[in-house]
Amino acid sequence: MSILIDDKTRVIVQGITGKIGSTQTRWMLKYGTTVVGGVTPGKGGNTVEDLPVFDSVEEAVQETGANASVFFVPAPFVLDAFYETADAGIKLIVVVPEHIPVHDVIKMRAYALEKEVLALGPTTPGILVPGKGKMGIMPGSLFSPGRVGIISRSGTLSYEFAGILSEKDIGQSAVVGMGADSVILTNLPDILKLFEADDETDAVIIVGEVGGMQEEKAAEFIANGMTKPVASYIAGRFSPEGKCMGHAGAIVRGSAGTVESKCEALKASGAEILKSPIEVIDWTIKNDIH
Amino acid sequence: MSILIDDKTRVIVQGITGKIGSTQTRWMLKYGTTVVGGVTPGKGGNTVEDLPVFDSVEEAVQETGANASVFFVPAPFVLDAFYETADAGIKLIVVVPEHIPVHDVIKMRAYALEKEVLALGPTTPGILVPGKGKMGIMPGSLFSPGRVGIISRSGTLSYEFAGILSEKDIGQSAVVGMGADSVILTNLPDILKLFEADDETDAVIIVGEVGGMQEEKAAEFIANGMTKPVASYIAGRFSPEGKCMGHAGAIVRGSAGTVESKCEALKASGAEILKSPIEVIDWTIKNDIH
Amino acid sequence: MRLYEYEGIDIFESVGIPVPRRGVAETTEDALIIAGEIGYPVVLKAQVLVGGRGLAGGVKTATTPEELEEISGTLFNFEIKGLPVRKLMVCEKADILRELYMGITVDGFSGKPVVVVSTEGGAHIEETARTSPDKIASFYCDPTFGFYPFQARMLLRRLGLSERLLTFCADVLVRLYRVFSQFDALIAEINPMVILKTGYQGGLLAVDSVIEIDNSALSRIQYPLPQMTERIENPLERKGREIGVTYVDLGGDIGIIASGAGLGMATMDIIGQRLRPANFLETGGGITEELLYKCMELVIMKVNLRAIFINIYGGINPIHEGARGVVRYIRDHNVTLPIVAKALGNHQEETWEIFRSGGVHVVTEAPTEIAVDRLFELVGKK
Amino acid sequence: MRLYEYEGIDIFESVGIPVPRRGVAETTEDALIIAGEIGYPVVLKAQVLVGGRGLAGGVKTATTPEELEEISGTLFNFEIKGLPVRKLMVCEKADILRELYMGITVDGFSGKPVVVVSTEGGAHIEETARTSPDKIASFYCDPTFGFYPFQARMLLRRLGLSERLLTFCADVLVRLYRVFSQFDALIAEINPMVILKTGYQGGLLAVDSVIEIDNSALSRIQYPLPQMTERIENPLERKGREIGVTYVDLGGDIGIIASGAGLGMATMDIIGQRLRPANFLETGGGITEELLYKCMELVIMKVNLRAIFINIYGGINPIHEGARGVVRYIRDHNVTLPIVAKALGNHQEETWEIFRSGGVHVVTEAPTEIAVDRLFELVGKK
Repeated sequence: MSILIDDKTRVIVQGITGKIGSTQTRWMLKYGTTVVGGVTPGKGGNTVEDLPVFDSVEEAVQETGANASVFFVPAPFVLDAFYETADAGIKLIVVVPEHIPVHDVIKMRAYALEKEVLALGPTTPGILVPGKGKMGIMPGSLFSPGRVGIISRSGTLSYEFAGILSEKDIGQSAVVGMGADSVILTNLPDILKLFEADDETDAVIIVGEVGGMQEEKAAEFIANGMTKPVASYIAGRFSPEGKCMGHAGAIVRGSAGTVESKCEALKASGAEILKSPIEVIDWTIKNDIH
Repeated sequence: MSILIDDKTRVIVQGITGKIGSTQTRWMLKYGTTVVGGVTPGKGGNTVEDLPVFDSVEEAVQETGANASVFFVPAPFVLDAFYETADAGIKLIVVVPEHIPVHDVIKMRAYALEKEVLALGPTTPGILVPGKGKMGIMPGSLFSPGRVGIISRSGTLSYEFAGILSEKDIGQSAVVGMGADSVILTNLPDILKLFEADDETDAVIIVGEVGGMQEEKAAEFIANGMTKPVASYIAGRFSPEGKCMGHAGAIVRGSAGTVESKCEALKASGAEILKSPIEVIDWTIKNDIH
Repeated sequence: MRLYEYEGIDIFESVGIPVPRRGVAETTEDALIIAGEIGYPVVLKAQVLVGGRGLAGGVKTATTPEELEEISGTLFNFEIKGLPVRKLMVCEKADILRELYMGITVDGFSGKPVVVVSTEGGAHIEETARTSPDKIASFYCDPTFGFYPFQARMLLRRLGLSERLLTFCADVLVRLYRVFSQFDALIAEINPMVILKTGYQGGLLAVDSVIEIDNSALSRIQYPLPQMTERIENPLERKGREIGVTYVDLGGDIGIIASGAGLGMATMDIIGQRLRPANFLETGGGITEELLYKCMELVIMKVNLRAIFINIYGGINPIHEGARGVVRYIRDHNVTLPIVAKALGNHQEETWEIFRSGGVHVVTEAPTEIAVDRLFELVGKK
Repeated sequence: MRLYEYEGIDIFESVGIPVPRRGVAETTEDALIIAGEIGYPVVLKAQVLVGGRGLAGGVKTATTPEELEEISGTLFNFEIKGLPVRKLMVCEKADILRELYMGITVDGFSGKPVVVVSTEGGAHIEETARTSPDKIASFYCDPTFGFYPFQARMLLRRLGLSERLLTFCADVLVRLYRVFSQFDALIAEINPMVILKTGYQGGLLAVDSVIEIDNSALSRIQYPLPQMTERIENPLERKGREIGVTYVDLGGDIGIIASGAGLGMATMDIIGQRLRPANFLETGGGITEELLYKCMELVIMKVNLRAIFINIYGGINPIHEGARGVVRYIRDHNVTLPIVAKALGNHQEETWEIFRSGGVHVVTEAPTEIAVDRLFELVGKK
C-alpha cells in the first residue's frame, strides 16, 4: 500500500474550469490518476476532459464518490473552498496555489486538525505515487516506481531529486510536496511518520531549505525512533540574509532556521547530510538502496 | 436536592468591587449563600465584605474552590469575562447585567453549549433557592421555602409571583430568572426539565411575556411528557405593537410570539393559563399545592 | 435603532453590494436636481421608519419633471402610519427581471444568526413564507465561524439558482452578513434584491434596505451613525430615551411607572382591564433619587392625567432612594394627583415611610391587582 | 511589506493604542516646526526599513533648536545598513519609568499566532530571551477564536504585572492583536512599550512600531497603504516586483533564472561553490513567453554579467513558451553572452529545440551540478 494515493483514491479537481486546472487535469488523467470530476461554483453542468463539473463539493462527492481533492482555486477563494471541502467529508486535500495569505492558512490548518483532514500545501506541487497517480503539478516523466520516499518543501527541487534518482534507475515509492510557505497544512514530521510506517518505502530523502523549524522538528522525530535511513539536503547556504526587523519571530524560534542549525540537528539524529543534490547517488550506493 | 444551588455551591462574584457588585454580595451573604470570593481584574489582593478579590477567575477557582459565578460586570466586558469563566472550569454562570449586545450573547451561548456550562441571563435577577442561597439580585424577603418552582422571563414579575405565593404560605423550591433578552443563554424547556426531575418540586409556574418562542417551545416539552402541574402567566396582552419592519424575523418565527399563540400552545399542552397573576392562588388551591 | 432606507443603502454600498444611483431630497427642488442627474424615469421613495410603505402609496415612479413635482409635493404632505415624510430617496428605475428576498436576523430560540432567502421577493414575502414554504430557504449560522460563500451557495442552490447568478448572489449574501455582523444588526434585509434584465452592475441591484441595529451595541460601531434620540418622533419617548428609561406613549389617562418590563406589562394588563394607561415608563435597573424625580416629570407631562401608579421592587434597585425622588418631585411641584405605589423588597419599610410622607397611597400586599383596586377606588371609572 | 515606524504608529493610534505626539519631517526645516509644536526636548528617529537602528546611532534627543538642527543635518546625511535616511520622526520625549516588550507573530510550526511579552523591552530583547527566559512569556492563540483581554491578563500576570498596569497593558495587547489580525500582519510589535513616570495617556506609550504585512494579503486590507514597489530601494529588485517575479540583487557576475525558490537556492549553492552569482531571479509558477522575455531583460540589466544560467522545470509552468521568450530576447538584442539552460519535465523536448535554435547551451541531464560544470567550462574561473 502506497501512502496517500492508492487504488481507492478518487480525485476531484477544484477550479477545474480554469486554464491551469484543465491543463493539469489532462496531465493527471494521462498519468493514470482516477480523477472523477471537478468543481467550479457557477459552472455546474459543464464538462472538462469529459469529466462532470459541479457547483459544490457536496454534490461532487454525492455524484462521484470522490474522497480526495486537488485545488487550482484562485488564492482569494481558497479558504472558502477549503472549508467547503472539509465540510463535505473529503479527507485528503492538496492546495497547489501560491500567494495565499498566512492568516487564511492558519485558519485552514486549525480546521483541518479539527476535521481530521490531511492537507498539503499551500504552494505545493502535490503528491505523486509513481505508476499509481498524482494530485498536483509534478511532471510525471521524471519519476519512476521504486522504494525511496521523497519529502520536499520545494516543488522543482523535488523533481530534481526524483530526476537524479530515476536516471540511475532508483525509483520512488511516493514524492510529497509539503508546500513552500512559512505555515503549511501538515508538518514534515507527520509526513515522515507515514513513510516510516509504509511497507513500500525503504529510505527517505528530506529536501529542506533555510527558514522555519520543520527540519529541526523532523530531526527530533528521526532521533526518537525512525528506523529507515534518511538523507537530507538543505538549500539556501549561499542565500542572502533577509533584512529581518521584528524580534518576535527570533524569540519564538530561538536559533532554529539556519542551514547550519538544520544540518546539525539532522546529523545528530542520524540522518545523512547531502551538501549538493548529486551526492544522493553516493548515498543510495552506500546504503544499498535500489 | 434543590436545583442549581445546593450545599456544594461555592459562588464567586465577578465585578465584586463595583457599587452593585459589593451591595449585592452583602445581600447574598446575608441570605446565607456560600460566597467565597470575587474577581475584578486589576483589583486582586483587595477584600470586599471580608472576601478575597482576585485578578482572574482561574486564580479564584484555585484559591477558593469556587464552582459557580454571578456577574455584575459592565456590559462591554461581559463576553470576555464569560469566556474566562467557562475556560476556568466553572459550570454555572448567572449573567445579571442588562444591555449586552445580542451578537455577544449568541457567542456566549455557543461557548456555553461547547463547554457544557449552564448559564442564565443576560438581564436576569438570577436564581434563588429559599433557605439555601441565591445568586443574583432577588430580594430574599419575598421568598419562602416550599415546593413550587418558578421560571420567569421577567425579574420583578418573578418577585411578584413569589410574593403572592409567600403571603398565602405557599413556598418555593427554586425561583429561576431566565433573562429578559431576546436571546438567552439557557432556554425555558431546559429549566423546565430540571424542575420536572427535581424531587423537591411539585408544580411549576412559568411567567412569560409577549415575543419570542420560549413559551411555545416550553409547551412542546410539557406536551411531550411533563408530569407535574404547570401554570403560566403571559404578560403583554395590552402592550402596544412594535413597529416591526423586517420580514426575516416573521418568516423564521411564523405566527409564534403573540400572547395568544403562547396561551393557546400552553393550554393545549395541558398547562393552566392565568389571566392575571393573582389567579395563581386559585390554581394552588385547585391543585392542592402547598 | 432602525436606519432609514437611504442610510442602509449607503452601508450596502460601503461593503460592495450593488446599489442604484440615488440621492436624498428634503424638498421638491432637491428632488428635481437629483432626478436631472440620474435621468428619468426615477423612483421616489418616502423615507419613514415603518414597514408596509409601498402598499401605503409611499413609492411612486416619475417619468418627467412635471410628474416628479406633482408626486413629490404629494409625498412631502403625506403621513405613513402616522409618521410624517421628511425625506425622499430619488433613485434610478431598475429594469426588473425578477425579485429575490435576502434577510438575516437572530433566531431567539436557537441563538443563531439565520439567513433567509426566497425567489419571491417583494412586499408579500411573509405570505409566501406561509403559503409556499418551498420558495423560502434558510440557514442557521455558527456565530463564531461566521458565514462563508460556500454556505451561501448551498443555500441559494436550494432555490434553484445556478451559473453566474449563483455566485453573484452568494457574494451579495456574504456581504450582507458582513453588514449584519459589523453593525451588530438585529435585522439586515434586502427586499427586493432585483435581478436586472441587463448585465449592469453584475445584473443585481439592492433597491431597498432594512437595517435595525442593536441599541446595546451602538457605541461600538465603527461607522458614523445618527444619534438614536434624533429619530424618535414622539417628544416624550425621546425624552425617555434621554434620561435612560423606556417610555411608551399611550392614549389613556393613568400614568404608569414600573421597574422591569415584565412587571410593567403585567401592570398595564391589569390596569387596562378597567382603566386606560396614558403611558408606560420602565425604569430598568438603575433607579436613583434623581432618576425617579425625572420619571415623575416625564410621566406628568402627559396632558389629562388622572392618576399615577407606581409598581417597583427592591432587588437591584434602591427603591428607598427612588421614593425620595418621587416625594421631592411632589413637593417641588405641589402635585395633587392621586398616586398609588406598591413597593416591595429590600428597604421596603423605609420606602413606604418616605412615600407616605409625600401623600402617596402605599399598598404593601404583593398582588398588583389589590393595588389597582385601590387606584380604581381613588379615580373611579373611566 | 514592512511599514515605516511612523506608519505603524499611525495605525496604532487608529486602534486606540496610546502613542506619542509626533510628526514626520523630510527636511530640517520641517523638523524644527514639528519640534516647536511638540516642545523640547524631542527625539529624532531616522526612518529606515531595517532593524538595529538605535544601536547604529539613528535615534537622538534634541533639547534645543540648535541641537536639533545639528542632529537633523547629520541624520539626513546618514545611511543605516546601506539604506539612506529620507524621513525623520520627531516625537515627544517620554518620561520613562520602565520599558516592556509586546510582539505578535505567526509561529510557523504550530501554525498559530503567538503573543510574546517581556518586562525587559528595548534593543536587547533577543538576548534577554536567551539569557533570562523567565522574563519572557508567550501565548499561542487559536486563530479562529482570536485573542481576548482575559488571555492577555493571564499572560501579563506571568510577568508579575498587577493593578491598573495589568488591565491597561492587556487592553493595549488586545488592540495590538487587532492590528495583527486586521492588517494580515506577519509581525506586529511594540518595543519598547513605555511605562511613564506620570499618569499621562494612562501611563503607557507605544514609542516604536514594527509592522510587516503579508504581501499576499495586501489587496484586501481596508486601510490606505503605500505601493509595495515604492519602498524597494534597489531599482532592479523593484522592477522584479513590477513584472511579478522575485529578484535578489547580488555582487557577482553570473545571472540566474530558476523556477521555484528551492531550486533557485540550490542552484545558487552549486554555482556559488565555484562562481559568483550576480542575481537570483525566481519566476514562480506563472511562466509565459512574455514573462521570460522580461526576465531576460531584467537579468541582463546587471553590469559586468559574464553568463546566464537557466534552471527550469515543466510542472505547472509551460517551459516551451518560456523558452520562446528567452530566444526572442536573444534575437531582438543580439545577446552573445553564454547561456546555459537545464529544462526538464512536461514539453522538455520542444523546449530543448527552441533553446538550441537561439544558441542556448542545453543540458538534458537531471543534476544541476552537471549543468554548472558546463557553465564553468564556458566561462572559466572567476
